[in-house]
Amino acid sequence: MSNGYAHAEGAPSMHGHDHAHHPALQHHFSTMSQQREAGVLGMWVFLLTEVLFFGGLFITYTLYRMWYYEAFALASKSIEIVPGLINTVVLIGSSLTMALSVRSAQTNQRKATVNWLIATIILGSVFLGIKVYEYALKFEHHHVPGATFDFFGHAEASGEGHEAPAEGVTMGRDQIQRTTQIFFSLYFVMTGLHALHMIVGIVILFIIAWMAHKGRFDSEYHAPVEMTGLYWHFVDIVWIFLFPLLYLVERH
Amino acid sequence: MGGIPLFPEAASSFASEVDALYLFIVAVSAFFTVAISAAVVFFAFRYRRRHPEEIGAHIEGSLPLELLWSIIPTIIAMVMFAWGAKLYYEMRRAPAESLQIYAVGKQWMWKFQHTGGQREINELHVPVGRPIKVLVTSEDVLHDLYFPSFRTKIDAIPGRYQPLWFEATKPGRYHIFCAEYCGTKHSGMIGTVIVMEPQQYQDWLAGGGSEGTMAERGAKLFNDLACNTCHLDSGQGRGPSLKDIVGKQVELAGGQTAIVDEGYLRESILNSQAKIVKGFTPLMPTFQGLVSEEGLAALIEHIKSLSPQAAASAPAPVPAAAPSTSTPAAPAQGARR
Amino acid sequence: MSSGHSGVHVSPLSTYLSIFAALMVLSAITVGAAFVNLGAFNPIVALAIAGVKATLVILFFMHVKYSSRLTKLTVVLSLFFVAILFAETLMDYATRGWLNYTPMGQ
Amino acid sequence: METPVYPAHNYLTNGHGLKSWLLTKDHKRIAILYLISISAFFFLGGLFAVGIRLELTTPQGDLFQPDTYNKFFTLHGVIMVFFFLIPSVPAVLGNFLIPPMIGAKDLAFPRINLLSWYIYVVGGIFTLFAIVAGGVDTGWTFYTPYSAASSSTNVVPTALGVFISGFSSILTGLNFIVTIHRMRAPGLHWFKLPLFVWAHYATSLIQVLGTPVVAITIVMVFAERAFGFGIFDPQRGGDPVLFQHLFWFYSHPAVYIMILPALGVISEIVSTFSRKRIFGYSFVAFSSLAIAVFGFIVWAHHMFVAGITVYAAMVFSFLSFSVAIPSAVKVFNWSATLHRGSLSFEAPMLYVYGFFGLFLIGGLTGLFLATLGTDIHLHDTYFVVAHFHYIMVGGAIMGYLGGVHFWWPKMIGRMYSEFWSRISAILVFVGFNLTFFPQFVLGYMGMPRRYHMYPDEFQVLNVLSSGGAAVLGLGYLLPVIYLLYSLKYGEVAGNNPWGASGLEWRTQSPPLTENFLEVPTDIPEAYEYTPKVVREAKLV
Repeated sequence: MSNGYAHAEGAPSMHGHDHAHHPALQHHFSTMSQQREAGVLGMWVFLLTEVLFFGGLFITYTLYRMWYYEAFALASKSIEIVPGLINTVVLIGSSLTMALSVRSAQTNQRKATVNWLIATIILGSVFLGIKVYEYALKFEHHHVPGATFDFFGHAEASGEGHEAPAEGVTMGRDQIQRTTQIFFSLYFVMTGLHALHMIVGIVILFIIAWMAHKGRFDSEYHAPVEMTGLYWHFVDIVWIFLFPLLYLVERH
Repeated sequence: MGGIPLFPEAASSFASEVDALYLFIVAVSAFFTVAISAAVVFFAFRYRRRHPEEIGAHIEGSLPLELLWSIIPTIIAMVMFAWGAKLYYEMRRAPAESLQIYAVGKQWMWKFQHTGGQREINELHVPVGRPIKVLVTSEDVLHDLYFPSFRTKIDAIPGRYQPLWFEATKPGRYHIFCAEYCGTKHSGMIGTVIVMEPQQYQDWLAGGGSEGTMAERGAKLFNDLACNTCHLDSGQGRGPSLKDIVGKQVELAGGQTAIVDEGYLRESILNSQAKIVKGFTPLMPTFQGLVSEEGLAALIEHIKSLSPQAAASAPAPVPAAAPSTSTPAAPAQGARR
Repeated sequence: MSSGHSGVHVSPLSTYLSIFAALMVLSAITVGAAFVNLGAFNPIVALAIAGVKATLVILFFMHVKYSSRLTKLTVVLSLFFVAILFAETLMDYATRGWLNYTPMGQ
Repeated sequence: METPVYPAHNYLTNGHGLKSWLLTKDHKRIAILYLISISAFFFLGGLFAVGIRLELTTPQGDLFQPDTYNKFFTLHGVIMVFFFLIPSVPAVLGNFLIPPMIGAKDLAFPRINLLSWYIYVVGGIFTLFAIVAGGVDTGWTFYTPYSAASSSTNVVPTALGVFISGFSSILTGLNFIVTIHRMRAPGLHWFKLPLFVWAHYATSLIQVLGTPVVAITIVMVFAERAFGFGIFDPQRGGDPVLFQHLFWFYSHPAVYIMILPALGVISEIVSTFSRKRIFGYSFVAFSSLAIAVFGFIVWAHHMFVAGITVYAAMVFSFLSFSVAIPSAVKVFNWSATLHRGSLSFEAPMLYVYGFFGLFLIGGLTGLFLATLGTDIHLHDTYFVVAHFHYIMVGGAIMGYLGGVHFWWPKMIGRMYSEFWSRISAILVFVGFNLTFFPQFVLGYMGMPRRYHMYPDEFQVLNVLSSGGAAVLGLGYLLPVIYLLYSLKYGEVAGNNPWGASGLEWRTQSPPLTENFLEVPTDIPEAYEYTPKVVREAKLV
């Protein structure tokens, strides 16, 4: 959707309007500020939708975490913390570069805008790369829900035996087998949808960077950069919650 | 019965109460429908346009009127709520002396088991004038056990027991429906509940149950599945003694407590490690998939028979709508008790 | 929000950098706290920190601090409806088992 | 009375050929695209209803196979809910009328508006594919575990279709919210807005807040069915009741997506045909918002027998009554508006009168279902079927048809046959009551819904219902004929054939692409009827 919007905003006005108007002003708006405020509000309403979208996942997570706390703790422990932590740093870093890109656009620094956008794209790609690595590990360990799921498969093969129930764990093997699968189902749905949002975001960033490079934006008209920023920050916020919920259920 | 019947047979202790509440709401609805329709039709005649240039009176509104027609409906609604909630509470709390029956929904039939050992499919025999509690579950998808003449129903959810109770007041044959869509032959998943005079019911009971009571069958299963090798009455076995536990509160390994009822027993058999009694190691295998719903009910009846005084005097066991098959005690629950 | 030539608030560079630093520190604290046994407080601490981080991002990176009342309202509205979803769903699950056996002794 | 002239330049003549329609950004043309596509889905959904009613004339279930019947009611529900009712009033009438009503040239995001139509079409194609591939039999509610594990039909394409069309609904809502906030003509403040706009604002809120939750729920069912994830599967420790919570968090408010815009239409028509300001304007306006917000806190009244706790049931029952009050307030205010009005009874007003009767019965029968004691008996019986048809067909479609008749002259610039339109309004009203009133009785008698066969004693009422459905079908087909006929042969309507006071009537019919030559600046209070307004409408 942002994509469509970005196009709409970037298209030069097709109607012969007064020359006093900014070239990016669309015919059905009367001023640039009306156009900008409409765009920003639209983006916020879209984010409102996104919050509820992830809200449905978070309530599901909350319920099953209450029910199957031990399984969640065990499964969470099986996830490597380091890639998750690196990704947290990378993503927050990309939020910073995104914010700086918006700032550059506001202050009419074309070159800096483009550079910060490219930095954001790179950091976003690094995040996805690490995510791919993590997913690959999950496949290797048979931690992907479905027919091949086996929570203990990897540990036993490699003799690590991290499945040996720690003290206080009262669940047996079958029970763990069944309920960790719920954790991993949620893990994949949550991180998968988050990654999907990242991919969409990166595509939009490419388009925006291209437009910035072409000099479409100035201090008066940079709403597309601003709105992409809002979207990107939102994706960052989702990760800020996902990280402790998925990686840090019980580490002590 | 001439003409079109408007009510199903009222054959349970709360059928007439539900009908009374229904008629009350019908009366309220009819009053408002008639009053508003009459007003609207009257205005249509009284204020019809008489010449093309005529316009309506300029009226902004009236705060007193707005308050009036907000507050009065609110009061009426609260009466409905309170009446309905009270009735619902009664419908969801089975009396202690209820006769227990197990019902299993399955695509596409209802299977009933009496504690005396009688098993029926799509037919249910019950005595008149005695509260009957039905523990309902499902083997596959959602179903819903519905007795229109008793004005009650409940969803059958795989993996847990849902309670339903009624007291039939009139001998006769009444419909059993499945009221939750369950696939191809949903509309064929119907049956008959046969309400009998107590004497007839005794005769019927005497005729069936050749395999012994549920508790007896459960006892046999208890041996067949080798439950008895660990669950010794002495308490010296590898598993806790099951004597006199029903209705008791047990302390769990995690520090929480649980009340032993049908829901707990069901969970402990199917997912033995969900709630381990304190002091025992989780050695018991899970019986998920190894024991049928009927067998499970028989086992539970057997275990209940080991707690004779609980069966006699326990308050109404309206079982938990416990979270499904394998729920460790949710912190909130443990903390509250 | 004023209109006309770039009526938007431009935050100084230092704001962004200090917010970034704060986010990094908070991330470190989250991980650190996870390895300390705080009992029931572990998830509370983790979520509280995540909440603070999210708030920082919303207020400064997303400029909500300098935005119109309508934008602020939108943010609050989204949280309000998520709260409804959580509160009412959990109300059902939290009351499960309330009608169990009364323990024999009581 | 001078004869109006059909304007040579208007949005219909601005560009010819298929491409000018498929690539249009004009909200009015997009509204027409929606009108055509939702009408197609309406009659497709209606076809399935015909199958259902035919089957139910006999108790034995001897016309179709049970599986066929199950697919019929599922597809009837899926198509009518997601592809007709949810887009109906907003996407057609709202799309067409909100910009002129607020003095704007277009919606805030014209391209997104077009995009949302394409998304709708893609969602529709997935669903049509599911039909062609053999149908789907889960019921429109997609309850797990049946949908996730048991059904062997095309659940995935149908669910995807619903998921995709959800985004169309979200984008329409988003567009309306921004438009109403940011595109109003100078001087047009909130309390001068037509109640139609208020109703759409409330509807849009539900669309953007509720739809994403059902979207994520569908994603989880999809993951369960397609990849073997087990989130709602009781065999793997999941909870099917959680699915119902999430599903109804959207699908209960969705009922208000369907009815609220129709309530907005009613306000416009009542005011116009009584030439009078709506009684208690601000109460009617705020009641729309109240319905939208309260709609979100009552969802589990669909689940009173589904395994929620006694306590949760009581809270949800209590809250459910809160929706009844603003609905009642609206009905009382409309009735009061008629008092001392100058009433006339052209077709749109006849639809409104029909609406009054049906919406009253529909709303009041909701009380039986909010009340715990009676809902246990009535849940999932034909009583529920009758109740929501009274609201969603009686209320929403009467409002929709009333609105189409009311604004048809504005949209097309021509009048339809007054005689036939009145006949159709009466047929729909009579047919509707014949079809669905018997179902209340059937429901209390205990006939469960989604039954292919039924015990003999229910036959008389079912035959009555099927007979009524025939009349109702005729009532729905008739407008197609005379409205299509009017496209070419109808009398030229003129700017304001009803003498209405809204801004949209100040421009020509059909309007220019940009709606107004000059954006109006002298905006009066809403529903200001003076002799001058009527005279300027050139009705005299």
